[in-house]
Amino acid sequence: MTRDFDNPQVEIAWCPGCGNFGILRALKETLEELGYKPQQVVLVSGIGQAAKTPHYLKANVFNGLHGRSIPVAFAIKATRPELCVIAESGDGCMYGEGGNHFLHAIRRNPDITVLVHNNQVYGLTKGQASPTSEEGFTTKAQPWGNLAHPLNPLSLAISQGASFVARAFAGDIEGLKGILKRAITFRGFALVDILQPCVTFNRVNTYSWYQERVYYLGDDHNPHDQIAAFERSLEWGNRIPLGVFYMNPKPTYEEKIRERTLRQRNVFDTEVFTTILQKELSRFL
Amino acid sequence: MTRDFDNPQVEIAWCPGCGNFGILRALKETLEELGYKPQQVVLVSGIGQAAKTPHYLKANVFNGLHGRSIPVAFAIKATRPELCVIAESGDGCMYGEGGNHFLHAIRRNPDITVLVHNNQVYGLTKGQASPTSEEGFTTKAQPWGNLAHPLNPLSLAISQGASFVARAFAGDIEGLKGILKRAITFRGFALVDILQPCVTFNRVNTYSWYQERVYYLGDDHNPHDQIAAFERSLEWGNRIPLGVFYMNPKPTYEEKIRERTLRQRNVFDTEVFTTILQKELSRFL
Amino acid sequence: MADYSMMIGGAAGQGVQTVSETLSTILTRSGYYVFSIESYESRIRGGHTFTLLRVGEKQLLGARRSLDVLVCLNEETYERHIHKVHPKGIVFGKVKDQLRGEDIRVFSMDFEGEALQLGNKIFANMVATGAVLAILGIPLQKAQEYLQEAFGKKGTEIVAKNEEALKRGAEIVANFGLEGKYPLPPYDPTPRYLVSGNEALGLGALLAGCTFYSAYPMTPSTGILNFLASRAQEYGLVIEQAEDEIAAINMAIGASYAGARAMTGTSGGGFCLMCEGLGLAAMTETPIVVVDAQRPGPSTGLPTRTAQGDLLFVIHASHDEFPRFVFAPKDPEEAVNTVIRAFNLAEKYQVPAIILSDQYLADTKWSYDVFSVQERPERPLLPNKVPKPYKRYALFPDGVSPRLFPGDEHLVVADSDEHDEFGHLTENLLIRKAMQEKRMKKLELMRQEMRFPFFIPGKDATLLGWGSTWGVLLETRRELQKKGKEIGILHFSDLYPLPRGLQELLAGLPTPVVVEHNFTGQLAMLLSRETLLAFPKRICRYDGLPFLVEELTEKVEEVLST
Amino acid sequence: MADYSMMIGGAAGQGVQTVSETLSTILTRSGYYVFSIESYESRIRGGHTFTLLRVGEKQLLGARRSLDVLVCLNEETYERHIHKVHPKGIVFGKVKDQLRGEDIRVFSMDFEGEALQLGNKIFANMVATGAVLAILGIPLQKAQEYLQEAFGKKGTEIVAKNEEALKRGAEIVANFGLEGKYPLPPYDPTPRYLVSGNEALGLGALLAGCTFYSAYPMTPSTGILNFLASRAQEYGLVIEQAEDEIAAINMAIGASYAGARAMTGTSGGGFCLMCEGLGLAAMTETPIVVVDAQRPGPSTGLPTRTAQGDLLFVIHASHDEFPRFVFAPKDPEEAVNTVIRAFNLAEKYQVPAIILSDQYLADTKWSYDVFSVQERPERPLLPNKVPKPYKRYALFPDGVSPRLFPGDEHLVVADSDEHDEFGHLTENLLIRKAMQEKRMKKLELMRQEMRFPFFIPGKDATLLGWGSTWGVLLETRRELQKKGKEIGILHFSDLYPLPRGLQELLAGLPTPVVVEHNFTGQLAMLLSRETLLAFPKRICRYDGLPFLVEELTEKVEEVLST
Ligand SMILES: Cc1ncc(C[n+]2csc(CCOP(=O)(O)OP(=O)(O)O)c2C)c(N)n1
Ligand SMILES: Cc1ncc(C[n+]2csc(CCOP(=O)(O)OP(=O)(O)O)c2C)c(N)n1
Ligand code: SF4
Ligand code: SF4
Ligand SMILES: [Mg+2]
Ligand SMILES: [Mg+2]
Repeated sequence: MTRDFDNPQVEIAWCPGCGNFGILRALKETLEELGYKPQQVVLVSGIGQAAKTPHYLKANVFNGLHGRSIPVAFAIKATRPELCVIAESGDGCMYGEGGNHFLHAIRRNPDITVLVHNNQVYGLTKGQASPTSEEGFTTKAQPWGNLAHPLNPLSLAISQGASFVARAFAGDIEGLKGILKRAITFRGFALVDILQPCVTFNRVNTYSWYQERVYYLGDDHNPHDQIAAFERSLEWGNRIPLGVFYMNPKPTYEEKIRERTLRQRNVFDTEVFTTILQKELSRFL
Repeated sequence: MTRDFDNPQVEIAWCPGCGNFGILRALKETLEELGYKPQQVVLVSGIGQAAKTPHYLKANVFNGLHGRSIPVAFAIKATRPELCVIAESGDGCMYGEGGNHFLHAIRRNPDITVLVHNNQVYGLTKGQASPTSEEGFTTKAQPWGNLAHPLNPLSLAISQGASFVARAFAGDIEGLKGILKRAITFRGFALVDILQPCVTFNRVNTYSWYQERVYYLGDDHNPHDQIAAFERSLEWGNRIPLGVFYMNPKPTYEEKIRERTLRQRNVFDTEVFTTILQKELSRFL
Repeated sequence: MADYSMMIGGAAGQGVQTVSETLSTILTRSGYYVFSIESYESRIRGGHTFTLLRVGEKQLLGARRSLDVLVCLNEETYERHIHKVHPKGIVFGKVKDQLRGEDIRVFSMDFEGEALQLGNKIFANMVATGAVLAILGIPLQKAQEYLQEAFGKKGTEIVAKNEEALKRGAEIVANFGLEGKYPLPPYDPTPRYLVSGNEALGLGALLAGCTFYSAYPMTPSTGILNFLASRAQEYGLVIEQAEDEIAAINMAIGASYAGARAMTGTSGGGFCLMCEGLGLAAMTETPIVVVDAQRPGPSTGLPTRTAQGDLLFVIHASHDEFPRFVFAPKDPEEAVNTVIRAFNLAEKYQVPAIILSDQYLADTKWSYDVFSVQERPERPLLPNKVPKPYKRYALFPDGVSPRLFPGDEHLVVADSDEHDEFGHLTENLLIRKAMQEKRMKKLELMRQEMRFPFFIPGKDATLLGWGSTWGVLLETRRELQKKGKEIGILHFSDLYPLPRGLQELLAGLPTPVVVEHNFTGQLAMLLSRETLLAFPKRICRYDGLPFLVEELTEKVEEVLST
Repeated sequence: MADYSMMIGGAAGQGVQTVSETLSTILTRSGYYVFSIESYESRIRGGHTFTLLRVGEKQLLGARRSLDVLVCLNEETYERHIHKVHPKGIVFGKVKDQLRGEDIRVFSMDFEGEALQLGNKIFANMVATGAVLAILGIPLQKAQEYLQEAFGKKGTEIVAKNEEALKRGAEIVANFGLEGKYPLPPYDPTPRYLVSGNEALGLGALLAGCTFYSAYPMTPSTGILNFLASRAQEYGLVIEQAEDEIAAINMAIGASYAGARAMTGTSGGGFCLMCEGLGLAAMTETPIVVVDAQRPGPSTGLPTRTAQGDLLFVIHASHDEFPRFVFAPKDPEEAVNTVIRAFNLAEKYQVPAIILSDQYLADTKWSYDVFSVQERPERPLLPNKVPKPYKRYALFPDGVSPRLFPGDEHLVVADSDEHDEFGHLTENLLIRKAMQEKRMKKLELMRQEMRFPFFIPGKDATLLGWGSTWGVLLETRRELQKKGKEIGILHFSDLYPLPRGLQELLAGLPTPVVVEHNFTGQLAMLLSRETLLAFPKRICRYDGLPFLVEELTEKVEEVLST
């Protein structure tokens, strides 16, 4: 039983049976088991069903704009590198509206964890196709079936040399926890794309649909081999691999600026202020 | 000598020696040699030095917002599939501000050509790091050197199964033309990332820097093999491959909606209007 | 005269909207007028959701707070709304105490239990529907027709079960002796239309000849996307769900440049992201129509509630200055006409047109005897013969240049930078000056197209409003009339540019009271700037709910007494 | 009293800015006042670019059109500007005809030829610089010091060559007999500061304790990014070039939430993209400072020109309503102070603060005897002891709740949705109402922080302006004083919310004339709405160039005579 991260005050607004419950539980237990205190954790989200998650546990929360969790998380981490910063949102939020931030965050390699509740649908807005919806997926907004090819977030992240790339399944909480632990403790940008059944709007990718297909990458997979990781990331259909696809440890953004930021001065101190003012003004002489 | 696409009225505002001149020439000659008339071509661009290109030849032009050429080009093509639609802009425009559109356009597979003048720098705004700038690249905005890992546009496009992915070099006009021809005639989303020396702001990736490194993919490369294409796309350093990395022909967006759009009705005709009005109103009874 | 207010409440997922949808349709088809507003939360299951459904013999323009019938699909509904039931009202469903007050009659009905007996609790909503119909004394025949239509493709068994549920509901009501307790007059065979704002905005686009709609889903605008998507195959529309709102508006602009009539729709947060595109449409003089379906903010705010907080924002949105149209239709009927007009005017002046909707307009269903679509789509004729090379931005005296589409004889050049007459970018500041004047001078011509506000004089006071509040203003006026007050109304649907001549009109109004769904009174500010008059009396509601007739009536009385 | 106007013009890439930079610095260090404005195009090489450099014995607040010296690095400069040279003026460089009019003296000087003799045409700009210095009779000593500073790290040879070039320019001037033709009084040893608007905005941020700046490059705001980047290593600032403006503002908000003082800067098009983020800052009550460096639009418009077209946009930007501050500093000195003040006030009220700059303010260099930074960074004390669980949005009477940062004892919860006192999202509409009232009530307190406009009475008329036009208004006033007119000035740096008491002041002003760099007169509109007064007399410039003293003087005379 988790304790610290439970937040009984807030009523959970998800549909009964939603895959999000499993993710919430796994996340709470993971943080607890990793020994974090809620005070050390900041959960940053966008807007959507998944994006409500941070409210449902005890932690610092920044529930921002649809699509914009990553830049907020990046800046929090850059400002307070001692905090554990997790950006968490839905597939529409992270890969649709927020696609550009996702792409460029990989390049910066901040030490944040990005959890995507990938239900392959826009849940909160009642079931439109999301970037990861299957081709042909029909909805009220796409009665003719989704015309676009689904985005492959793992391939994308691996293609840009992201430092940690994994996939998990909300239906296997222990497996998910294992992956979350590795992602959160990994130093650098860590993506966990979590397959999450939406029992209300996604009648294609259901629990059983996933269950029939998912399997864990075995020891034969070398997560340090970018090509192999890429190849495995393309696997989607009758068999869907879970696990850590790729690891590419490298200096984080915060490490790169650490030395610099040590030079911060307290300008709220009058003396410091005056010194800097004098020095700076003299440069304009 | 090209003729039809020359536009002598407009003064070219690029720096002497800029790699853009080669791209402009190659594009004009390619269009001419492919037998297009300027009237059949729409050039869509964003903002930046590269984005000025459409003004320098004779064609239909939509020079829109920084980063937003692709959605405009997509819609023009969807509306007028008989036109040859080319989106053309700089690396900052296409991969920075416009990164999300780039990503999602691949998924839709419209039959447009995307030409990126990749000078690995923000030219028009005077030399900041762009998404493709090398790590450590120093500028006035990054005096400590670019901290981010450069984006690899080819790997990205290949990772999402883009239908046509190529790289060319502005310093080899004939080679560039060859690739442009294939890209423009290819049915589907076609990316050509064009290495373009910026003689003013990029003192790292100069003509000679590129010249020393570039080579063309040979016959041994199978552009239908996604893994092989991906592997080659990661090559960047002492040797930089040019050519068509990947081809993945599939139905285009316009093909998918063609049948539907044939059903368009002329509501400006009073009779048609009245018929539709009656029919629709009866649905609200 | 029969005029009943009913509320059906429950948790999201319990089928409140199905009850409302079914009842509204059946009642309209049975010859009565319906006015139904939807109240829901930003979640898919659970929470609290309700429909406020008014039915009567005359056209209804607003909802009332005081309830004749309260249908509780869950106990929370009872707790939250029991105090709104007026004396002699009827409450049934999941109720808490059987007796409440002296007159209110409370009946416990186990919809779900009854439904389970039919095999599935999903039929609970039809049990409730049947009960309501029985209370109103409506024969079940129309309802059966409707069930066939609505569930036919799910198979005869489903239809039959639903019918049974309906009957069961009616039976229980009969057993309680409530049948026909709120009787409606006999069936009136006039066909009657039942239309919501979102449907109307979509229908307007369809009738305007809009063939390209790009949008990113956002409550409360998504209904427009759904409507147009439902018609796309039939009429050959290109409907594209964009990756974000920036793409959505840029797509619409591209399509318009290429020759289509193009529209996009969103809510405030998405409109924020479209500001830059709005300026692009203005600079390239590419007509587009943008619907902003308002909801309370700032920021994500209350996604499923209503507001009128974006008026001044959309009038000034995007940097620097350019002309645009801003409309706020007063009801679904006007919404259809407004969209057609917006397209015509946007194209005539080659400017963007913005339509302000809101959650209240979007989701509310109105019924009409005559649903009059007077506007006709009109495209400015393409200029017959233009000199070569074609000057897309030729400096014509009225600021409107000949607009051609690419792909024909002439080359069409458009640029977001300042440009010369050909459309090529320029740094010539004399041309800049001429171009800014060209664009801005259209504003005066546009002003002449704008219609005067809807005006009913009234000696005791005048209610000023805009957009979706029109109906409730009218109902409030009637209410106050009963109390002997002569209240006038001045209601704006055409908001920017404002027509000339308002100063004279407004200066003479007895006691203007501005009524808005926002905090600061944005219409008042706009009118002050335009007329230099003060509007100190304001009724502002900003909790996300729409004005209801009695509440607004009370507020007006309050304001007038101070 | 010595007061000369000089123009150095050429193609981009010819070094106009180097000449201007060098001259401005040397002249300031030599004890004179400089005022220099930059005019350039959106390209890197070619086209036409110039600096308008005024030098004198007294502080200068604006540029003049009439030129004493015109330095032509290319012939185009001559053609474009020769008519601005006043009788008895001097023209030299690449000129077209040797004689022009009776008095203007035109001297052909081959800067590039001279430079080539020194080994590289790059030195042409120093030849020109030397020539100007000689005309002003400035000894070359300060210039040599400066060359050492500026080119020292490129090696002694480069310094020597530049020195030679300088001398060569002076020599040629001497040969023409022009040395000391426009003499300046003897060297005044007072140290004097030379500061541009962008430098000032950056310096202000540094002094305000801003440690996080995220931006996407955009003219004319990029100078702020460059300034702060140049100080980042020294002071430990986090400076991040974002992938787009949306990321930029969201990063700033994230940093502020986490405890930093954070700022972002952009121009109108980028501000469009930030609208949604602005609302996020408002809803989460996260203070940030946003600089909008205005340029002419709509859309991409004229990237390198000036405008004041965004005032009403930024006041209303983002959907629904929330309080914000809007400032427009009048000069670089005020800019430094404004940024500090903006941070203090943004934090005090937990709201976003917007600073309107423009290309004119951004790029123009002003000189000062005393550069007075009176504002001090002040952070509201973190509340000492707050009850647990911590209510980030506790409903305190003034609307300002105790703000803590994450990572300490308490959990900090922020939400873009409407939320309860803890920050958790809510659908409770009573709480919604209370929260909207909480946020909006800050506006009145904020109003009390706003400073009254700078006011000089004048019986003949009053010029009303805002932001960067302050200096030129003052200069124009002096000009008209010489002509016997008593012109007053009312200049606004604090624009939103407007302070109380304006109505009384404005109602009594003799002949108000509103002066703005936009088409419609946005300050006038804002004041009309606030005071219900009309401001029919307006001078609006919207071609992208700033007002120059003589031009504005003429315009004022013209307006007053009608
Ligand atoms: C700028 C903006 N556009 C659109 C929306 C509306 N919106 C809210 S949630 C959502 C999609 C949610 O999908 P996803 O991110 O996959 O989350 P899920 O609900 O499926 O968990 C959208 C489009 C918004 N809030 N803001
Ligand atoms: C919304 C917006 N942000 C920023 C800018 C400023 N801007 C103009 S061009 C440019 C970068 C150009 O770089 P790139 O796209 O690589 O083109 P290049 O000039 O290098 O060819 C930027 C940031 C803009 N015009 N609009
Ligand atoms: S709609 Fe789907 S994602 Fe949202 S709570 Fe329900 S089941 Fe979960
Ligand atoms: S700045 Fe660079 S990209 Fe731009 S024109 Fe000059 S050389 Fe070309
Ligand atoms: Mg989803
Ligand atoms: Mg570039």
